[in-house]
Amino acid sequence: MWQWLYKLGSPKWFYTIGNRVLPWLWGVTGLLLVVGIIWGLGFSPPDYQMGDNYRIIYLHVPAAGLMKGSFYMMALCSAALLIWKIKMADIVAKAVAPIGAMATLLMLVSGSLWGIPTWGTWWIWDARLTSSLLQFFIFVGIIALRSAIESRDSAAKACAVLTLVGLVNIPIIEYSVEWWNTLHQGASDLSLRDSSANPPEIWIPAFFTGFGFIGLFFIGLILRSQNEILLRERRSQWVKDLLLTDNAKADTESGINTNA
Amino acid sequence: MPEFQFNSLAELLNMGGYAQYVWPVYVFFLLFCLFTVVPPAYSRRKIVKQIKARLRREENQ
Amino acid sequence: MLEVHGLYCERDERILFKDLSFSIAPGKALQIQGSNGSGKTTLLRILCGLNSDFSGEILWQEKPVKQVRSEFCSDVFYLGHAPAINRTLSPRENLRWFSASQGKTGNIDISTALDELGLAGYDDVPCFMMSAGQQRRVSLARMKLTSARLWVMDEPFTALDKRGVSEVEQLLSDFVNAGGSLILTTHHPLQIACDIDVINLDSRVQESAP
Amino acid sequence: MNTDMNKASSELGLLSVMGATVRREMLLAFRNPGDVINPLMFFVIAVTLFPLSVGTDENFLSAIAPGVIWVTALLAVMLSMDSLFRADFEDGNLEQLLMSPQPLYFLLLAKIFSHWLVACLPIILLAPVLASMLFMSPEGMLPLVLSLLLGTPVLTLLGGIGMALTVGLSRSGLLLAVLILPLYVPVLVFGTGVVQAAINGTAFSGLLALLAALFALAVSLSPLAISAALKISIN
Repeated sequence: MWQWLYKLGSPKWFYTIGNRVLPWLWGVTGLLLVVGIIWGLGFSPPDYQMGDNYRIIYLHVPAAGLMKGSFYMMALCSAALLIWKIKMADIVAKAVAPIGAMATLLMLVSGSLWGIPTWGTWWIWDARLTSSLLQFFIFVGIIALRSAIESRDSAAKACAVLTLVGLVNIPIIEYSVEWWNTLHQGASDLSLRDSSANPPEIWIPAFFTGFGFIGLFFIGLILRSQNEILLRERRSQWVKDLLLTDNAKADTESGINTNA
Repeated sequence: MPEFQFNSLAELLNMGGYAQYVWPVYVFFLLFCLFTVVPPAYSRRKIVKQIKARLRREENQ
Repeated sequence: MLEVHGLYCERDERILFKDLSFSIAPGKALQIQGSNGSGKTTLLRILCGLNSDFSGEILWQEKPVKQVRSEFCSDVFYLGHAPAINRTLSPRENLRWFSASQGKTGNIDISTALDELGLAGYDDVPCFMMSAGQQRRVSLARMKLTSARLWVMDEPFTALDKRGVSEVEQLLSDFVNAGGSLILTTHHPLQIACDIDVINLDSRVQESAP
Repeated sequence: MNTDMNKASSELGLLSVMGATVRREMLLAFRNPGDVINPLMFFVIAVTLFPLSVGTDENFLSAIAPGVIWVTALLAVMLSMDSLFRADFEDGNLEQLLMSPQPLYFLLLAKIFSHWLVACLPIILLAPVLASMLFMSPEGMLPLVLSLLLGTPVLTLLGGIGMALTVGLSRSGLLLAVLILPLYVPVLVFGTGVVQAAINGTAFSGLLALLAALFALAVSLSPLAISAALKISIN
């Protein structure tokens, strides 16, 4: 197994594997998302309390999962870069940051839009929303640091250090926000999770959209990483061969250009 | 297979009175999908063009 | 004392040096020559461990530098481009921290060191009132305070007048002949009385990154 | 030279170098008093802005007093971070610090402790005066000082990480805020919690313990991040 993982460390291999996986990923993700959304919007029974407004959770919960998952993946890549000096880890971390930030934004938007009918205002200082807002600021901080440092290698290592510092601080932030929330407002009874009184099958669409989100995440990750690989390896022979063969045939729809 | 919850398209659009909260979220989700896919595809085309231009310059030097 | 094997360093798509190997023994001097931007300073910083963007092996007393970092640092004296002098402090205050890190806490050493660098009486004058040449002498005064056996110097003669250059050259040759080893870069023609090996970074590598 | 003499001298060496570092920083602070006065003045001016803007109604001001004091103290500490590494980076002393044989971990602790003495201690001493200006009730005074005493070192250590990451950049004042402020949230939450609890008469020792825990975590972990970040910025 290690041999396969080791190979992923080489940009050329990552690029070719990416190209091979992408068509499948497109198909599966599209299918999952379409089924999940249609089922969630049209077919699952309305919530006994909130009526159809609860259909927002089919996007809210996967977005929250993606927010967490993308940060842990960035932390993993940062550790790999600092400890084992894997150049590929920085390429992936750089690709994940914007997607994670946008997922957090989606989580915040869906959370506050869900809140309008239930809480009466579009923003309340609910514990989960507030810690997600802080997580969004941390994402923005990492992206800002990467764009502020010119030299690419020190930017990579600096962002890796900041990500790991963020990783240590996030549980502390969540704990302090949780404690602070109980102090000021008491646990909000209508939190997003306790729709337990509903029949279990309302969770089936969330299953589909959840994996659809993960598929979408990896599509974005592979595309962005491939761009970064092309930029960094533009002088290497395999990129020249790859692009010369492209001249020979019409450039296929971007993103699925068949490899050499 | 669970049956369809809404009897007409208008009812679906109205989303039980919560239309102005549910649909914007799904629109934002569409933006999220476009954001994950479109910018990299666009910059891919720009990068490929750049590299090819440089290759051509080096070839006829 | 210090051995370097297969050193490779690339900066902004340009190879500075490739499989560079050399070693420096006690009583030897090594001058790094090269045009501006040929990576002289980068090479010195790599040797001192300040720069880690390289591949290759650096051994100190036959052991990799990373494992023997504190012995290596206590035996190396690095003088960079910047004089490492705080302008609001006086020479004595500037050198006191450095002499403490070398295990010497006495004040007398600092004043004798300053006298030998021609800064007698300037011990307590704030450095911003001194000329660039005098500030460089304060920085060079650390040569007298350090017990390091390997000196790595980046353009030690900048901003020094003719008399200053000859004084420092004399100090360097005394140090090398007394068994120390010296690595330096300079644009002045070097006249120190000991055998000097030369590495010219320009003649080594021309083509850009693979 | 036998090794145990070497070991003894290296222990002595570490303590003497830490002492020399602290003395040097104190001297530096004495020589350019801006590093002491500016954060303090910012703290005072920022606090006076609040009554001017929200009005001088006594109960309202005393209600928001802990939050106002803590937020302005936090911002003052963050703004004072600039004097930590920047001067040494520019004149080359930072390289000498990294090249010194003593472990960087303790040298950084000495440096940050002296920065805390210079920049944060005056703020802590002045906080009760400003709190009483905001009509904060007297039983909140001691907990305010205690929470600041435990909180500001954590702010300085976290700010040190941000400063080490951005020391190589030319104008990075605002970037430091974007990087570090989210990490300041737990200290702010527990710090104001202590004062609020004291004012409401409930027990606040548990929250002080939490602040102390944050302090212990910061003292032990952040020098590692700072030395890693410095080695990257020096590159």
